[in-house]
Amino acid sequence: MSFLGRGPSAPSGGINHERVEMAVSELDMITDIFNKLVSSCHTKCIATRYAEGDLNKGESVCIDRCVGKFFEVNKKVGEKLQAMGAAAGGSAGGAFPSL
Amino acid sequence: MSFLGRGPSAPSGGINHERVEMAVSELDMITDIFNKLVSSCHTKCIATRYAEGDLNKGESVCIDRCVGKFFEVNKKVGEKLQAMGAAAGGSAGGAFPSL
Amino acid sequence: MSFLGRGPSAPSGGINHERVEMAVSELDMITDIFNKLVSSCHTKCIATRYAEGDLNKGESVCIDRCVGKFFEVNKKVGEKLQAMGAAAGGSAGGAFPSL
Amino acid sequence: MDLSQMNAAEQAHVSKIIERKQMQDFLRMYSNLVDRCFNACCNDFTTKALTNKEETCVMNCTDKFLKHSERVGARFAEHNADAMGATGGK
Amino acid sequence: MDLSQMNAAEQAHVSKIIERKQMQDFLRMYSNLVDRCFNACCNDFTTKALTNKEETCVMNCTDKFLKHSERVGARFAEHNADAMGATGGK
Amino acid sequence: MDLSQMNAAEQAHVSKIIERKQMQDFLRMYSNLVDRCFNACCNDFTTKALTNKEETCVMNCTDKFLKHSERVGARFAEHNADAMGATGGK
Repeated sequence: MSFLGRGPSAPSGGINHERVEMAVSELDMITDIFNKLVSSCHTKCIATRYAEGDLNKGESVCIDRCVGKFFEVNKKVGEKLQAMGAAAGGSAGGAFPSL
Repeated sequence: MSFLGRGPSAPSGGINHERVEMAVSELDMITDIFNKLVSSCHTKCIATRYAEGDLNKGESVCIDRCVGKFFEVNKKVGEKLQAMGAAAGGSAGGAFPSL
Repeated sequence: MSFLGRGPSAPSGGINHERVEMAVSELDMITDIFNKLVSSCHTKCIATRYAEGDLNKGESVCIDRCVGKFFEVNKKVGEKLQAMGAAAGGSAGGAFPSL
Repeated sequence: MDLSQMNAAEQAHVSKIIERKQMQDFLRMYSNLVDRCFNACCNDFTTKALTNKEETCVMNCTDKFLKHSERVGARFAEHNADAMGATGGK
Repeated sequence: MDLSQMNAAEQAHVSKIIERKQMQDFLRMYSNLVDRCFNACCNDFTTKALTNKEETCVMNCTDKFLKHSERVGARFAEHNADAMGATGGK
Repeated sequence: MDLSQMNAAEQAHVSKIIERKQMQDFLRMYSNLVDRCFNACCNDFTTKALTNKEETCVMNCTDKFLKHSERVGARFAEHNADAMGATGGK
């Protein structure tokens, strides 16, 4: 899932701090998305009576489809934002207040 | 919205790290407040059927009033905390555990 | 609440950055747990009509028991994770995606 | 934010931090948007693929969320300017 | 937290970090408080200004939340001290 | 993540950051787990101590949450790999 482009220049010896920062931002976002996915699919698929500790068949199937649909939604939203010229680095259509 | 006081001394050349940190903390809080505002007003004003992509008249009016009331609440709460001597830098009346 | 082990070596003069980082991580987790506790017990114990500003008797008793049970749950979950060899530093049984 | 009381070095430093934070805010907004629209639109897991109805819902949800954020942002900036003015620009 | 196993330089460094975090925690508590009381008390957007009823609700909500946090904090500290004692002060 | 376009120094630096973040993620997962199972299982505060029923619920909740996270993680990795493949490994 390469949400962000890489920096163009590639110095051979030292550390390109901007590139490292980009990688860390990407990592943070993937972690954030994963945590939201875990939480959303838990709400949608797991019964909260907790009569047993194992996932039953229905819950397992639901999880697989939940993750699949989440990725589809992620793709659709990403394409829409990109089409709006609002993707990585651009302004989000004035969605954020100027500080 | 100047939630935090500024540092008193103003060095001419280098960077006063405390002052920069204060500014960054203020920025973080404004961003945090803005994100909560977006989320709260979305819950209060936007119908989740998503039959169309535009804001209708009722939703638009609701958003304007929602933001207005949020700022009023922010002001009231701020004044109350200040009156309690709990504002920026002071102890929150023992609200946080000593670690 | 010592969730994390301490580093073994103790240098006398300089700063052991790993040890400081561990302490900061522990502090962050305790703060995080405390904030969740405040929020969960508020939901469970405080009536949201807000007819008065003081805690009534029922709310006060509920808060005390809420915190007590939360600590019991924290202990049970901690023991279970430790028994699963998933505690601090170990892999959480594949719970996180490899990035 | 009022950076006018800072010297040039401090302003440059803060600007750089703000720039980085804006990128992070954008990414967080993005993941919130995906999560919000997924939660509002996808509630049927008897099908594997996104249905047409779900896709339309996601597109409208995205559109509406951005317009919502934009409107909240505009009102926020106005109220913020008022609040600044009331305290003498500080 | 138990800082006793750290040397002086480390303790000073951690103390400074804790101080900064307490400021950030206070600010987060503040914005949570505003958001919580706004959500509990303001549900009618047919009026533009805060009604008296809403204002009273917000004041009580703020009061109660601070007293709630204080009580949770006191119990938290007690249980924490017990837990520390049980593991031999480590 | 694709680190292949980085030089050795950058890769080492990022690896160290990832390691630290994994520790923080584990701790956050832990506190989320406690909070989630407490909220789902403890709703009766007429008793002081955890009841047997509550304890069983907490144990099952912990078990199930870990298995859930593991399954989501496995599917996430697969979809991620597909998405990477589709964009030519970048």
